Amino acid sequence: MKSWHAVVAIILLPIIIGLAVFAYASTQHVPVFDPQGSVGAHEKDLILFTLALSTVVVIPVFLMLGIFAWRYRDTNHKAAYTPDAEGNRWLELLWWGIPIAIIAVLSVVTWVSTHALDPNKPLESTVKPLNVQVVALQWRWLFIYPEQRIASVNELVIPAGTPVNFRITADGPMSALWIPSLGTQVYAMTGMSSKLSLIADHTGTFRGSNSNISGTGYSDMYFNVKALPSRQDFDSWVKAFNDRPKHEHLDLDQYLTFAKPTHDKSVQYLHLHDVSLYDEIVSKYAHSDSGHHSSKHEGHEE
Amino acid sequence: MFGRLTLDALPHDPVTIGGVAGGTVGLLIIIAAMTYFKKWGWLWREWLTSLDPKKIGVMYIVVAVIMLLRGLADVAMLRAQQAIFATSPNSPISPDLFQQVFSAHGTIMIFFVAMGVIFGLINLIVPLQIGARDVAFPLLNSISFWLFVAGMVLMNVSLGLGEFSAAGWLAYPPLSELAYSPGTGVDYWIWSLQIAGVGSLLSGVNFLITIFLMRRKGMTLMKMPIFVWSVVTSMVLVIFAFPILTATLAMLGLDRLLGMHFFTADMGGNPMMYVNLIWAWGHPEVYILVLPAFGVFSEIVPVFSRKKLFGYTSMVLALIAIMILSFTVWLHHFFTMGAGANVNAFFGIMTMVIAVPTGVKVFNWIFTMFRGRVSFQTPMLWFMAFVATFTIGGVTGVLMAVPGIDFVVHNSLFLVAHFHNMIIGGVLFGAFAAYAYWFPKFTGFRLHEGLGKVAFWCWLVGFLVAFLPLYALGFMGAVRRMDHYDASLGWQGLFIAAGVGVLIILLGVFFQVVQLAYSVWKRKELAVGPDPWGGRTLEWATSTPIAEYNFATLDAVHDRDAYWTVKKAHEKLSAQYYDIHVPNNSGYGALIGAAALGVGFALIWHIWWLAGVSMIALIALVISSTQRTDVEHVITAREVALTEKRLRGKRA
Amino acid sequence: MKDAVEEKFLFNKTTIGFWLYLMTDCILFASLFATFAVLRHATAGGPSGSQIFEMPLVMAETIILLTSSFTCGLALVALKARKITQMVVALASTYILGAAFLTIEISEFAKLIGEGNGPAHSAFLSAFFTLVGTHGLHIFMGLLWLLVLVAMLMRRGITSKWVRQMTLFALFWHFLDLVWIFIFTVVYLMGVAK
Amino acid sequence: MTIVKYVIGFVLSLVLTMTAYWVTVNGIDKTTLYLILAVLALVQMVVQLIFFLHLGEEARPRYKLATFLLMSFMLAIIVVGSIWIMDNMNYNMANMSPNEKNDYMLMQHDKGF
Repeated sequence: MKSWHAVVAIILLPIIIGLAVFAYASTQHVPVFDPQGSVGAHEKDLILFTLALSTVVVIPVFLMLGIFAWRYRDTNHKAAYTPDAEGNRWLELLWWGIPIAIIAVLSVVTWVSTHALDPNKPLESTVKPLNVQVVALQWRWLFIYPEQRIASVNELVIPAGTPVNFRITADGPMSALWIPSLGTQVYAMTGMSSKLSLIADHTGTFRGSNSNISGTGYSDMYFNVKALPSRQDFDSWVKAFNDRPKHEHLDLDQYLTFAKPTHDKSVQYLHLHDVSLYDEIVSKYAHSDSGHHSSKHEGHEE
Repeated sequence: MFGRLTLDALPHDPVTIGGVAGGTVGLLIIIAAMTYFKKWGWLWREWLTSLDPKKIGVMYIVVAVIMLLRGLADVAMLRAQQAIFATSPNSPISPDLFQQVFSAHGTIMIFFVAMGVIFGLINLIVPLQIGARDVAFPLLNSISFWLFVAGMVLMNVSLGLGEFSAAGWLAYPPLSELAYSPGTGVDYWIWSLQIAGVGSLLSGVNFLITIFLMRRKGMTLMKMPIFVWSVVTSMVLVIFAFPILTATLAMLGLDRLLGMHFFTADMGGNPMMYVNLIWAWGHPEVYILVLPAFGVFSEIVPVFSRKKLFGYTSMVLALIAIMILSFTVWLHHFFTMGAGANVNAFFGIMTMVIAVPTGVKVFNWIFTMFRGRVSFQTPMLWFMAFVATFTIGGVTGVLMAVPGIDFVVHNSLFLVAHFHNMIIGGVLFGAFAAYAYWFPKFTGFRLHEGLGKVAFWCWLVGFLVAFLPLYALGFMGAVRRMDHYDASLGWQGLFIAAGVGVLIILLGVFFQVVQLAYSVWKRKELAVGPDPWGGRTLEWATSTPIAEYNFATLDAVHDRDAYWTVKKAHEKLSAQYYDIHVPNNSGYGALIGAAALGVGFALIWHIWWLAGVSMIALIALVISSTQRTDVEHVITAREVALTEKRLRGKRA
Repeated sequence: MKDAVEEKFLFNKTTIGFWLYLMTDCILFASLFATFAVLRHATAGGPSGSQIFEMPLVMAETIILLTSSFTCGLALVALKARKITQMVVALASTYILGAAFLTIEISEFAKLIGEGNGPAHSAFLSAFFTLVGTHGLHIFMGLLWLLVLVAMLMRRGITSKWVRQMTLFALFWHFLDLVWIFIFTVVYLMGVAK
Repeated sequence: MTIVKYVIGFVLSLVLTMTAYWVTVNGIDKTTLYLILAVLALVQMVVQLIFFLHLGEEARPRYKLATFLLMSFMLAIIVVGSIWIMDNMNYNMANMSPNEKNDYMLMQHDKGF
C-alpha cells in the first residue's frame, strides 16, 4: 500500500461509514429529526444550523489534511521543502480569527436560542395551557392532572395544539423526562420542581423515557404520549373518564404504598383525591426550610 | 470482627464467577511462574522499589494495559447484551450486573487506563525532554504510583468480594446514597478513586516542580518541548481540579459512613451540589487527559514532517487558553438540570470558546506538514486518524455546547458517542502514537511496522463502526446505560453494527499484542540506534538503553529543538564527567500503598480495627519515610565514563 | 560552593513543592466552603448557626490560633539567628496554643453532639462539622508534625534538613491560620449575623 | 525576615479580627455586614500572606506568587460559579414562591401536621 492510499483511506473512511449509518437510519424512525412540536422543531433547526456552520472549519481541515499529506509525502521530491519555517503570523492570525468569527456568530445564536428554549419559561400561546405534574418513581412515571383530578401511570394523554406546562419532581433517585419527538428533556429531582413546557402540533403517539439511570428498573421507565386531535377531544376524554364509576383512587395514603419500587410497567388511570399531592411529594424533601432566596436573580424572566 | 464482610460477599451469578475464576487462575499462574523462576527478588529490587521514573513509567503503563483489557472485556459484555439479548427476556446479564459493568467500564477507562497511560508517559518522557536526571521528588513519585496501584487493586477486589457501584461512573446521588445503594458497591467506587486520586494529586505537584526547577541550563520556558508545555498545563489542572474530587468523594463517603446529609434526598441534603462539584473536577479531568495527547502529536508531526513545529508560540498560548477555559465550562454537563437561560447560555458560550484554541492547534499541526517531508510510519497514521476523528468529535461537541441542542440529545447515545470520540480519538490514539514513537528509545528495537499498521486499521475502522451508529441511535431516542429495549423501535440493527465495531477493535488489540510479541522475538532484526526517527528533542540525545542517570553531562541548551540544532551543528557533547547522585531504591512506596489499600478496604467493609491499624501504619510509614538517611548513592565519574563507553560504543 | 548551590536548590524544591501542596489544599477547602455556603440554610428543622455558636469561645479560638501562628513565626526568626533556647520556647508555645485550640474545638463538637446536634442531624450540620473538622484535622496533623520535628531535633540537632522541615512546618501553620480567618468570618460571624 | 514584620502582622491581624467581631455584634443590615466582613477577611489574608507567609519575597521567577494568583483565580471561579449555579437552580426549581410556601405551611399546620 502506498502511503497516499492510507491518507485517502483515513479521510474517506469516516465519510463512507458515516454515510452508511445515515442511509440505514433514514429507513428508521428518527424522532429528533421528525419533531412533532414547535420546541423540537426549533431544536432540529439549531442542529442543522450549527452543523452547517461547522462545515466552514471541517471541510478545510479534511481537505488540507489530505492535500498536504499527499503533496508533501517524503517520496515527492518536487514539492517545496522549508525545514526551518517556524510559522507565519498572518496565517496564524487567520485561524485564530476564523474560529473566533464562527464562535461569535454561534454565541449570538446560542444566547438567543437558549432564552427562547428556556424550559423554565412557559410557551407563548393564545391557547390556555394544560398543567401536568410529573413524579418520577422507582421505576414508573406518575402524571398528575390537578385541574382534571386525574392521575395516570406510564401514559400521558395531551391535546395537540395546546401547550403543556409540566412541573417535574422525583420521589426516588434523580431521573430525567425525555420525549424526543417533542424536544427538551429535564431532570426530575427530589425536593425540586423542574419546569418544562412542550407542545405537540400533531396528533400521534410518541415515546418518552427516563434518560438518567435510577436503579435496576431504569430501562423500563418508558411511556407513551398520546396527543389527541384537539382540546375538545381531550375534554371529552376527561369527562368520559370521570363519568365512569368505580375507579381506583389516589390520595396521600395510597400514594405511600404506590410509590414503593416496582417493576410493574402497566398503564393505569386513577382518580386524584388529593389535589395537593404533588406539593406534598416535593415538600417532603424540601432542601431549605427558611424560605430563603434572595430576590436579585438574573435568571428570572417571568 | 470482619464488619459487613461475610460469606455472602462472594459472587453468586455465573458471569461474575467465571470472571473471578479466570482472573484468579491467571494470577496464580503468574505467581507460580515467578516463584519457579525465582524472580521475586528481581522484581522487588529492579522494579517495585525502583525510584527511577523510567521504570515507574513502564509500571504505570503495564497496569494501564491490564486495566484496558478488563475495560474492553466489560464493554464486550455491554455491547453483546445490547446487540443480542436486549430484546429477549432471557439474558445471562441481569440489569444489576449490567449497571455494575458499565460503571466499572467508565471508572476503569478514565482512572486506571487513561490516567495510567498519561502518568506513565509523563514519567518516561518529561525528565528526558527537559534534560534532567530525575524528578523533583523520586520517593513521592513512587508513592503516587503505589497509591494508583492500591486504588486499582481495591476496585478489582470488588469483583470477588461484594459488588461494584451500579450508579454510573460518576455515581450521582441520591442513587449513590445509602437509601438507594445500601451495598458495598458505591463504597468501593469512592475509596478506590479517593486513593488513586490522592496519588494523581501528588504526581501533579511533583511534575510541576520537576519542570519548574529542573530544566537543563538554557532551556527557558519558551524553549521547552511542546510536550512538556502540555504536561505543565495538564498538571496545573491536576493540582487545581483533583482537590475538588477529593472533597466531593469525602463528603459522599461521610454521607454513607457517618449518616451525614450532604447529598441525600432528605434532611436538607442537596444532590445537585454533588453534580456541580463532580463536574467542576470532571471537566478539567477531560483536558488533563487530552492535553498531553496534544503534546504527543506536537512532537510527532514535526519529526515525521522533518520540519519545525508550525507556530510554537500559538501552540503554547492555545494550551494555556484551554487550561484556563476548561475551568469555566463545567455546567455544560448538566444544562438540563433546570438552571436559568442566562446561566446555561453563559456556560454554553464558554464551552464553544474552547473550540477556538483547539482549532488553532489542529491548523498548526496540519501546516507543520506544509512544505515538509512527510513520512507515513504508524505514529503519523495515528495522527492523521486523530485529526479525522477528533474533528468529528469537535463538531458534535460544539453541537452539544448549544444548550438548545443539548436539551434534546443529553444523556442519549449521542453523548456517549461524542465523549468516546474525544477520549479514544484523542487520548487513546495519542497514546498509541506515543507508544510506536518512543518504544525504540527505551528498548533499542522498533515495533514491527506491518503488524502495527494492521492494528491501526482495525482500530480506526472498528472505532468508526462502533461509534458512528451511536450518534444515529441518540437521534432515534436511545438513552445511554439501557440494558433492554423493544425490538419494534428499530434500534437493534445499529446496536449490532456497534457490536461488530467493538469486535474489530478487539481484533486491533489482538494485533497489538501480536505486534509486541513478534517485535520482542525479532528484536535483533528490528534493532535501531538511539535516534531512529531523526528526533529533535533531548530524549533522543541519550544512549539506548538509557543509563540510570539519563545524561552523563549536562550541556547547556540553545534552541527549542535542542537536539536537532546540536546534530545540525555537529556539536560534540562534553566528555568531562562528574560524580552523579542517584536515588536509592525504597520500599516505602509499596508499603504506603499497602497501608492505603488496608484503610480503603476496612472503610468499605466497616472493619473498624483494621481501619485504625492501617491508618496508624500509614501515618507511621509517611513519617518514617521522611527520616530516611540513605537517600541516594553516587555513581563516580569513572563509572560514568565506563558506562558511556559501553552504551555509546555500540551505536550503529 | 557547590554544596551551597545544592542546598539552595533543595530548599527551593521543597518549599515551592510544599507551597503547591498548600495551593491544592486551598482548593480542597474552597470546595468545602462552597458546599457550606450552599447548605447553610438547609437546617431540616434543626438548629441554625446562630442558635448553636458560642461566640466568646470562637473568639478565644481565633485569638489562640493567631497567637500560635505568631509564635511559630518567632521560632523561625530565632532559628535564623540560631538562638536555640528562644526557638524551643516559641515552638513550645506554638504547640500548647495549637493543642488548646484543638481542645476547645473538640469540646465544642462534643457538646453539640451531646445535645443531639451531631453532623447527621441536618445538611447544615454536616457541612459545618466537615468544614471546621477538616481544619481541625489539619491542626492535629500539624501538632503531630511538630512532635516529629522535636524528636528530629533531639536526635540530630539542627541540620540543613531540619531547617527545611521547620520552614515547611511554619508555612503550614501560617496557612492554617489563614484558612481559619475564613472559617471565622464565613461560618461563625456570618452565621450569627442577624 | 525580621521580628518586626511578624509583630506588625500579628497586631494588624488582631485589630482586623476584633473589628470584624465588633461590627458583627453591633448589628447592621445584613448585606452591608457581609460586605464589610468579606473585605476585612480579605485584608487580613493579604496581611498574613505578606507578613507571615512572606509571599512576594522570593527571587524571580516567582513561582509561589504565580501559582497563588492562578489558584485564587480558579478558586474564585469554582466558589462563585458554584454558588451562582446552585442559587439559580434553587430559584428556578422552587415549587412555590416564599409567599405560597408560607400559605402552604399554614395550611399544613391547620391540617394538624
